[in-house]
Amino acid sequence: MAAEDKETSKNAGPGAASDAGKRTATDSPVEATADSPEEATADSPEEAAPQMLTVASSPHVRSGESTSRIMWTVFACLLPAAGWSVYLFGMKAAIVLATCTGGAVVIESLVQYFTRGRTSVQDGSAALTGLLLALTLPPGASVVICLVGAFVGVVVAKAVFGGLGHNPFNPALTARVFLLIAFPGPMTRWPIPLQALADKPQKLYGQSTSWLDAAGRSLDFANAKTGAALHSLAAKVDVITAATPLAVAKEHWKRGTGELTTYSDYFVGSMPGSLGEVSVILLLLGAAVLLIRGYISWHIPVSFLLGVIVMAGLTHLANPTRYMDPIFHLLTGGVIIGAFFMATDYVTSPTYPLGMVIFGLGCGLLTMIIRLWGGFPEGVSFAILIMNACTPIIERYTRPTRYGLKPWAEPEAS
Amino acid sequence: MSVSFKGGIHPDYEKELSSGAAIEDLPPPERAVVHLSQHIGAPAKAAVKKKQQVQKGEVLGEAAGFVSVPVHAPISGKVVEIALHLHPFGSLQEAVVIESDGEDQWCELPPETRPESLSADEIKDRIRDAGIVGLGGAAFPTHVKLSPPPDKTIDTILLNAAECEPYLTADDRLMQEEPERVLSGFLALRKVLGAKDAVIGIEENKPEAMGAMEKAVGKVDGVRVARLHVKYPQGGEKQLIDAILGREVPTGGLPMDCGVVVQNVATCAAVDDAVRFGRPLISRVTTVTGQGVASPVNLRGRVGTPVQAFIDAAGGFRGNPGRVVLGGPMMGGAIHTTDTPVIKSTGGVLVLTPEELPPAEFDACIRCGRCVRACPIHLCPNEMGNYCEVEMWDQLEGLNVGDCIECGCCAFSCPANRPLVQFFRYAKLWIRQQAALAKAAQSQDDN
Amino acid sequence: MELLILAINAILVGNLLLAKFLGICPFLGVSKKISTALGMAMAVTFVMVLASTVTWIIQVGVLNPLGIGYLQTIAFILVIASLVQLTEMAIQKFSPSLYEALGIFLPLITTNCAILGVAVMNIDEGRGFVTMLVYSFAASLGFGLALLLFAGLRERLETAAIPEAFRGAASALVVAGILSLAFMGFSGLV
Amino acid sequence: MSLILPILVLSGIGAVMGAGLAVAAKFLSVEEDPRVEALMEILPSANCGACGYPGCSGYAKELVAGVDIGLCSPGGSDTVAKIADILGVEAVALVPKVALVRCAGGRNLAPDRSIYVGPSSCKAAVLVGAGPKECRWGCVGLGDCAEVCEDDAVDFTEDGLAFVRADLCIACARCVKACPRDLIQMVPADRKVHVLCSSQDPGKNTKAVCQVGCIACKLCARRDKASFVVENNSASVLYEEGSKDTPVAALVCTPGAIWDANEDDLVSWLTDPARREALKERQAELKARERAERAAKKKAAAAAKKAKADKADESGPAEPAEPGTQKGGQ
Repeated sequence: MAAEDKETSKNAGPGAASDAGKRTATDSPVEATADSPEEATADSPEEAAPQMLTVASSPHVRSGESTSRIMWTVFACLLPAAGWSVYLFGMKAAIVLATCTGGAVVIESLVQYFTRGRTSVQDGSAALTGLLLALTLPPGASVVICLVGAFVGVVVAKAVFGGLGHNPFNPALTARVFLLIAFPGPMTRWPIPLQALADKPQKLYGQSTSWLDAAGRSLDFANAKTGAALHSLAAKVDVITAATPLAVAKEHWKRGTGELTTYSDYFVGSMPGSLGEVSVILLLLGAAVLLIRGYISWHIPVSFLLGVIVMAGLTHLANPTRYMDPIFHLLTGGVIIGAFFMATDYVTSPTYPLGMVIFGLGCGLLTMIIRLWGGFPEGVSFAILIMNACTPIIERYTRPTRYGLKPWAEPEAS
Repeated sequence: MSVSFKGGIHPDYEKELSSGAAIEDLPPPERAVVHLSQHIGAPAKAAVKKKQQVQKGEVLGEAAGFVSVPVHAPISGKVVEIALHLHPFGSLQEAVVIESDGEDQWCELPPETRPESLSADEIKDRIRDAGIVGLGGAAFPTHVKLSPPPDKTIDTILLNAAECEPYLTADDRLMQEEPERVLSGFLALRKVLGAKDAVIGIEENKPEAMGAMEKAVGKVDGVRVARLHVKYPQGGEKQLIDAILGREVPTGGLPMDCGVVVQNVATCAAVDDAVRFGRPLISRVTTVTGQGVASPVNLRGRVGTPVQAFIDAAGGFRGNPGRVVLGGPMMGGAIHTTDTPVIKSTGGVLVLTPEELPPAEFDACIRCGRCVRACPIHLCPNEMGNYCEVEMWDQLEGLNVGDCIECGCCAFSCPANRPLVQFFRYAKLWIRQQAALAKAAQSQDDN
Repeated sequence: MELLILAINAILVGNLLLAKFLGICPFLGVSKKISTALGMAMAVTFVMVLASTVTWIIQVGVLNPLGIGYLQTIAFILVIASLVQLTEMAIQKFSPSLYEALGIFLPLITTNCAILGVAVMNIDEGRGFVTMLVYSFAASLGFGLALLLFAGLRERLETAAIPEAFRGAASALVVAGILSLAFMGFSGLV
Repeated sequence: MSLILPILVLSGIGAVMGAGLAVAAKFLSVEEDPRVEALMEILPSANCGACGYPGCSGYAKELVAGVDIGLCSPGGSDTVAKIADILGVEAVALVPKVALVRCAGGRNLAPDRSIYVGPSSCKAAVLVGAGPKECRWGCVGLGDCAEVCEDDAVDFTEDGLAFVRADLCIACARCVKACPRDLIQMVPADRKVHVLCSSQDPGKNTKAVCQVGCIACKLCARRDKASFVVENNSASVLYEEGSKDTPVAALVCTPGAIWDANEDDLVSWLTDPARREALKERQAELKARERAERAAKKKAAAAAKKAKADKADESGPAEPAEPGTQKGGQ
């Protein structure tokens, strides 16, 4: 019976709400009908003594929204982009996605098992963390790296603080930054998308193709500049990597060489990069769903992008030869996935509109500062993490103005 | 074009369950348990003795102070007991128990008059003597609301006809069926206050009621009907004032601090009875509804009738009742047993099935901010809830928990199902206790 | 411009706490509340700037001319200890509540390696007087920034259901670690 | 020279700094009672607040100002003696106390009237329709007291009733403040007889909701006026001086709301129905014994009267020498 379910699922006090106690209470004289309880039960089963009513604080209805629904919706919104990355990078991407997501879920279950905590795997936050992490990794990342990342994300960045809702930093980004610093080599080896390999062998992302020639020569390919040759080359070597457009851009102004792919490539993702940064269109599609359904508000993404545009725009205007234009910066790297999926993480971003705007702007500006002048080509993860750290302080000073402070003058006085 | 306020939520209104059911009279109970504490303020003092014979409408309890009103006999019969009885709020309170003699005979009432012939003070006296309180749920004595301090001018009186609580349709039916009565009471109240403007705020989802009221208002000077956006808690006093007049009630203040008095539909109808016929408040319209009752109805029932009688009149339970709520689902209180008698402020009996009930467990706050967007007072329920949960009271300072109106929007919208309203109630209690302690310490220091 | 770069470097890139890991003791000790952290940050700023100035003068004006630079450490400690004593007295006088809140960590500024570290770094890097001033001030600002961010995070963690094993310093150190990771993003800047 | 110079320089720096500090000390000196420090050393540092001051340091400061030195119950008499020593005042004897939950109505004896859904906290539960328990005075059993107890002294019976294990209780009184129904009282640890009910409802109402509630029949107070008092429909033990344990008063309590530690330990008293049966037997025994005593007395009185009457046969109708209602002594 449903009431029976309620009874067992009730919040149990410390040894207090023992079921035995509850059941004895059910046939208390107060709750029985006018007839004695025995008589009532002697009647047909439908006429049995009524179950005790439940009491709870108002409100007695809920919106039906739940944490797990939110998490799984975000998860679903990321799937198109994940799928596209599998299409682009093949099995490598699939393995990364599966290892990270699966690893995170398994590790979360273990944590839950050992701590008997109330964080539950079913709420989807672990899976989401894993998926987000996977989308920030290079397609060729090894299984070990993925698992280490999943562990850092789920355990170090979340379980240590008491699970979902208490983590001060975005778990996926913490894991990514950890991996980036712990495994700088593998984390910056960006395979070339298979499609790009086939279609445009000549335009290998601003890289002079001479290194490919060299590689080809060493493998007995005299001239590796044709698609067919490259394909067979690809079969010989494990992976062909190239720098991401951002890294190229950084080198570009240092050495004054290199040439960049066109914007349309960024949009559809035919560029080297992490799983999730390659397809802007599909990410935007997922983000649009979230925005329309009200799962995220516009404040953080818009101000994030605004921060990037302003900073990139100003520097580009000041020195177009050294600094790339804003569109380039928007479309490359993790700005889109960062602005719509990472920075908007409820737990680690401010809750109040003004705070969200400050947070977003901060993310945008820091991203550009690190990109333009820092040692790393990509700054989104660091920027968001740093702003995560600022969140409590931002939140403290951006609380909404409560009702009742608007002055009102009596008509006579005014 | 409709007006509204910032914040709020859109729950499932479920009004169609009972909105089509015309008001029916619930037969007077055999035994009425009339609580002496039916309103905010000092409970009434018992004015009858055991075994005394009383007529319908006779005073059972005298007002004990200014913020208090008398309580009247809802049926004629014999007083069998004056003792502690279960109050709808869950505790035991002193109540007068009357056993019916079946006559249902009115006691001697003041002569019938026309409201126009009475002075403002006379109307106010009649309202107080009739034991009229705010029937919207708060049960604040109406005559107190009608007695602003001399330095405050009331320029507007609002009729709160929003009935924003889901499920409830009592006010809606009352306006459809007896618009003149409501309007007449409303105008009497306006006369007492001397307010220039009178606005009737009705949510858009009650077109028939709006039509009826518009028709009744006709060309009465200075009275208009305002269309309100359908949103909860549109019928909250502060939200109504904000929506219709764009004014904000100052923090810690009353509506009269911004020149407004708000009255409820059922209150106005009761006022009309009191002013015109001198009849005390002994019955009211109550919606009996929810998936848990067989056929939802709107009933005019006597004060002191057990809840079970209302449910029986609605065809009894359908299946197992999960929870019985007096009032609406957002702000109403769950009762422990249906033997509980109703009081003046019981505007609804809502029976929820076990399947409908929100889950029992709640999770950690994920800081999604839905509660912040929903809060009509623009507080920070997320932070407040987190601090309340771990009882970090010092951190609650500056978060203005005391301003919370307990409308339930935050808890409604919370995906983690956090019992935020309950947290805040406890925090408020704690703050009150601290204030009392501080006051005690202060007076000790002074001595 | 150079001074600005130096300042940015001291605040973000070479943050005393998050990049050089100096002064961890007060970082963990007095970062439970934002207000206390703010007080600590100001006390450290005061002592750091003053101590750097005095030690610079002693080093450049007394020790170096006399050829007894090897006395650096002991002389500096002497100066810092006296200044901390002074600060302690001042705080106790003017803000007893802050004095209470800081507790043992106030006299412990003496052994706060960040202060001595900055003083010694100033000498080792051969900074001039103005550069020294700017660096000390910026470094203490960076210290304060990290302390403040950390205090905000810890205040939030107060409401968290942290597992028994990680309560207190353990979770705080994890936060500090992640914060440090995040600040590594600034490396290579300027 | 190479040795003297560093010494000179260091002394010089030291002197300058020292002088500066000396000057500063003059302007910035803050008076502080050294006794506060000493008191802080000996106070238990539990910061429990049993003394009513914010933490041990708060109490130390107030002690110097001259408040009651016998407030630190966790510290016990030793601490009081040390405090007295430091302050140079007479030591007072500190009666060791323990916390006692004044309710014996678990769910088996005082049932719930509905199923509470919400945060697992008594404070929160009593806010929902005055609590799920039928008795509005009784233990809700969701463990607010256990939560604040740092010594794990609060335990629960199977029927969700809190009780304090006296051997673990350090008398910090945290639980007293935590209980929203004010059920917990600090009682002298050496007392054996306690009323385990706090209901202030009329006996009729109490009886309806709890099998072991005090029905305010005043039998106990009639036995021993100095030790029991019945106020607001609620019996309680007067723990002040002059009162004493009165086992027979515990015995006469009709619903068994009084617990006698001489007979039963707390856990078995609260959980074992046989103990209540035993009480009933003892009550019957007592009744029988007293009846016999009364009868014997009456007999003796009658005999005496008869003898008296025999002696002075013309003395008219004599008053009854023994009021029949008089109960036996203790």
